Amino acid sequence: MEVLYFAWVRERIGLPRETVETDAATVADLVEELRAREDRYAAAFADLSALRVALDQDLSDFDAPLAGVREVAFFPPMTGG
Amino acid sequence: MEVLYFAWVRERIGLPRETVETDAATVADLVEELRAREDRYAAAFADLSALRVALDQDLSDFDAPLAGVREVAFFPPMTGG
Amino acid sequence: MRIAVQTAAFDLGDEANAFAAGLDGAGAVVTFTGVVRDLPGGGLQAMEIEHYPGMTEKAITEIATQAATRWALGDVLVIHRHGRLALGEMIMMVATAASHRKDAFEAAEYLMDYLKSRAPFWKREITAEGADWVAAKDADEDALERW
Amino acid sequence: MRIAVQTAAFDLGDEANAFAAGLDGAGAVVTFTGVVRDLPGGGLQAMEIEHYPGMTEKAITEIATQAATRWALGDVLVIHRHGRLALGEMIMMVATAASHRKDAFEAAEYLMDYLKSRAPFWKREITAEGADWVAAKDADEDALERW
Repeated sequence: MEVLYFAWVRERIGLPRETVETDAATVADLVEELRAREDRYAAAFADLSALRVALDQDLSDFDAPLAGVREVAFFPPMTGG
Repeated sequence: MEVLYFAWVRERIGLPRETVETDAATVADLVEELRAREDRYAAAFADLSALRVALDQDLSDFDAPLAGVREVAFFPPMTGG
Repeated sequence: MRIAVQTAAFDLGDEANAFAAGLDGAGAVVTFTGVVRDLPGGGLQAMEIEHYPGMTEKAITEIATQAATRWALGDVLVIHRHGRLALGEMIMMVATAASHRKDAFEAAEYLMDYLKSRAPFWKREITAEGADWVAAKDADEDALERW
Repeated sequence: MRIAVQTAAFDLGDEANAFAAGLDGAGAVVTFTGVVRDLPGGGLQAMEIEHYPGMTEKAITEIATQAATRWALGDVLVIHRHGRLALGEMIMMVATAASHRKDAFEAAEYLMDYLKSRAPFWKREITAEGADWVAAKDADEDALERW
């Protein structure tokens, strides 16, 4: 599964994207696995209310299932326009 | 006093403007005087709810006094923009 | 603030660029342009716009000044043509600039609502059958009540 | 409908004219342009905009399609830049065309409200002190509730 990071999430983790091997059933499960890896992940995912998630380039929720998903992206609330 | 007519008011009366000698106290009094002149005036002023009036180039009302006014204009509701 | 009442055509692109180039610190620019469109059933040959010289400029200046009082605007532009216009020609435009998009949008809508019903212009539609004065719409008068 | 996500600058005047020239029967054209403005206290050197290639185009297409479903629109244009922008540069623009001004205005405001909070762009302000990610405003999230 491809995992992408944008804006300060990317900066805190220090990577724009990575391939992750996981059996996580939901986004929240994946976040738990990532948090447990290293402090920089724990820091990036410290406050989920400050984060948004997209599954295969559609905005989604942290309790959404990951079955069939190829690309997960984490980022702060968007500031376009 | 200069009296101006626009759009279909001008067409019905057949004049864009004229100088009127009057002692009318209010716009409504002036309208009564004009109505009494000829059929074309009576036709133009048949329905005051379909007309607007400006005094010295400011929108006003039919019961407004004419004291000190130099220019009165009658026209239908505006359709700009 | 620039207000122009004219028979000549204007170039939307040139006007929009000149307006935006003159801004200092405004983050949001809104333009509205009105175009002569055909009648629902077709057949419009031209639109003729009569106006009240003198009062027109005065009324538009008052409307624009009112908008600049109600919203924090960097600048305001109003161009309105009169005379004979062909199908597809631009009738008028407004532009507003503000720090925030909400102010720029609301001020532009306010300008349009008041220009429709409070600036002394009268439109006439020319078809093969003749010329018809455009009737004011109740909806346009009602639109003023939101402000 | 045209959607462009690009680093290159665009010309507001050229885009507005091209948009208006392509219309058939629309009487009302609204444009919104966002410009890089200084910080309240000054000192902004540049604005950097990061985006999510692929999702950006998809999200904007969905937003524009939604607008075209809700309002009777003749056409829609969205241009949004990313990368590094200097003070005063144009960040993005939308244009809408409709038979009636209310539709054109509402659709443009809808596009802006959704582009602000639902298109994957992130702005960073560069000053002499460093770079700060722009925080999303509650007001921008709240703005979606009117639709």
